[in-house]
Amino acid sequence: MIAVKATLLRDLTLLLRRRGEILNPLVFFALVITLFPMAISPDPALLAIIAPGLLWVAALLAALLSLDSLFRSDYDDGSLEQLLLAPHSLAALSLAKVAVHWLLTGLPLALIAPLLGVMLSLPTGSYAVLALSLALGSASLSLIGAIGAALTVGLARGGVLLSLLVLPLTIPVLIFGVGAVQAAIVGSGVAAHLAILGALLAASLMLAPWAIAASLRISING
Amino acid sequence: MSLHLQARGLGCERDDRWLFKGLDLDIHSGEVVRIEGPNGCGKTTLLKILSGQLSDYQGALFWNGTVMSKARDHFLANLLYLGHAPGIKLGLSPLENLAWYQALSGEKDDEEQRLNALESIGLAGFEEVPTGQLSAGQQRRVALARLTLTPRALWVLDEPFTAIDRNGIADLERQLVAHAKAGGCVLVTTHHDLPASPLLRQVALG
Amino acid sequence: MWAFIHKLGSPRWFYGMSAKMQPWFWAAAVLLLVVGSLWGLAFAPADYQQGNSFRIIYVHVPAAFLAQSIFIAMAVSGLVFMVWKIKVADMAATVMAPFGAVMTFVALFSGAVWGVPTWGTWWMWDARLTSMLILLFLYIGVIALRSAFTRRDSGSRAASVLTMVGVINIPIIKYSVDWWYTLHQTASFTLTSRPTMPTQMWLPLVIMLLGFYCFFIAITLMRTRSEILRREASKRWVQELLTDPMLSTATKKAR
Amino acid sequence: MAFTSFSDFLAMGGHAPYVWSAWGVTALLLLASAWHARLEQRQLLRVLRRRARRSKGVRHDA
Repeated sequence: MIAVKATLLRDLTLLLRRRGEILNPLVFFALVITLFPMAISPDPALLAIIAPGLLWVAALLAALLSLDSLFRSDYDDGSLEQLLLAPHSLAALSLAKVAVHWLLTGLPLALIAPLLGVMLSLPTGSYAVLALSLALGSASLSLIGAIGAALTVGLARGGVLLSLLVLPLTIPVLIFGVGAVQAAIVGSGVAAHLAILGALLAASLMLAPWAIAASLRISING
Repeated sequence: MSLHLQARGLGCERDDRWLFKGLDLDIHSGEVVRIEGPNGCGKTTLLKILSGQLSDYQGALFWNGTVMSKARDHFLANLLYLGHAPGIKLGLSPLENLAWYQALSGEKDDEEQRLNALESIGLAGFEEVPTGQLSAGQQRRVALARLTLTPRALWVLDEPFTAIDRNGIADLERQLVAHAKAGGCVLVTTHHDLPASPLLRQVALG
Repeated sequence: MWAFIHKLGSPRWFYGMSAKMQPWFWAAAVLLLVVGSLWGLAFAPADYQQGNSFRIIYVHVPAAFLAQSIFIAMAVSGLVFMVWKIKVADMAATVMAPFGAVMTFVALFSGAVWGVPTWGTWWMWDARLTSMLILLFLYIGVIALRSAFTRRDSGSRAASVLTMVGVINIPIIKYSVDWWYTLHQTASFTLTSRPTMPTQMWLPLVIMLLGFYCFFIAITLMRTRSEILRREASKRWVQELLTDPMLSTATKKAR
Repeated sequence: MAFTSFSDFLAMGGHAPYVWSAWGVTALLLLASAWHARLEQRQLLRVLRRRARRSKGVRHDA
């Protein structure tokens, strides 16, 4: 437990010292959202219809962008070997790393999403659900994405491959996340969607750490 | 406590090429075992297998007479591995790096010990400087401070002398021998010749 | 039981056994596919709603079934490989993946073509077609991951983990896509859901299904044999097989 | 028999392009897969046999 806490603290400290890396996904998120009205139409009525989907897809891509670096620096400087040789559960230790990724990527994305929602004229009443669904969903994304990051960490050009591996697996989260926001707009069935998002998160929490640990052991083999 | 790491018929095949085959190895308490051989003969791979990182090898490993897969927890609790890459975070200070290692090895959080370890390796005065600003040799020393920080019986060291100056090398050599004398065992690869000692044993690979 | 598993896992034993079984599966596949095709194309009655375009069902459904089954078979092979370190299982998984991707493509293509007379468009975000498209991406991911590793063994193990993660996800993806489709349903009916099918219609479908499965087994056996030779080329039994002309023809014919 | 004549069969009640293209692509890909598997096996055997003969020859010379 001490080791898990120390890993959590270490990664938080490291990332907080390099603020740029935390800001990049957020700026990317805002930038992508800015592109859509220019590419489609500035018409608020049209934007309001597609806003939930746009926000979710852009957030998904922003979270994915930062996944590649999740284990990369540990792999490069040899810390990953030490993590593997620690007399603790590797699943728990990698869960700590994923938690840091969510805290500094998924959660901030969820928090600024309502702001970008205003710019896309997202109907009122759905803002809280947007933030909540993104917070829940991005945690699952971090967990599933970490499997892909662990599988590709030993590869020289893992970035694009990582997206190819992870994006299909995130479709259920996307469907129910967008569904929750749309349900909030219509005004019905929000709880059911959030419950399913929670169930997906619980399932990922149970299974993903083992897959991440197994993948890291494979990647360290070179 | 007497320790015994045993390898029987160890072989490693990398994509249809045998790095080594049929290797028998015994490492006991009170020994410094140096693995030597030309570049690319599989020294690092052997150390990774012996430290339990790689699983795709032939043959069997025993720890104190028990098959490695059953003794893994006890083995890891006695192991200190230093790889090619030092495992040091450049964004953290030496003190913070050691704090993580202390927690990772399940030791009590003790700043006094960390300061002592850094001082003994010659890094007094650099405790709070970001490791990225230190020289390569100093960064390597941060990693080597773990030898004093965490008391572990079995040391597996891959090229520990890299980037270390002459004084540092002499100190480290003394430290290895002292560790073996105190009942620990050291497994080391290096291109640097270790001074003759009754405790030192050389194993040629390839 | 253990002896059997390890016997099955020995590449040499598998090489001999598959040589014996392979011709039967090829024969069965050809027979079933020819009978099923003739029956389905020429003798089965036309659908009262879709007319003759419904005959696409005889290639679309078997391909879709096979596409999903192959992914499950790959996951099972991956599990066997990871748990018991049986290399033949991984060799089989390696050769299954491209064929699975081809079957997924066949299901997608036939579904898209079927869509023209049925919905009047080449592509409809129908639940089945969407799931198939995602499955195709999963197949491509597994193939790409395996080939991205320079060490074959690491590639095998990484692909096994990814396949297992994928197979856990497939039902979830399928369920969520079905749910999403009912929410946004735009087409009046899905391609293959119909209340009752007369025997004359579904019997050829069963025959085609069996034929596709036999074809899959036959081609997997054949390509696994090649994969065994490729990976075990330096082993003594392969060398003996290759250099002894009597033995190599004998194994080819008699076994 | 669902059709009265062969040309009727080919026309597929006006759905000929769809039925025949779907079936055609399926048949083509199945045949291509089988052909590829066979070609792969033959080429591999040829290459491996040649290599085996060569290594045997070398051993005899030496």
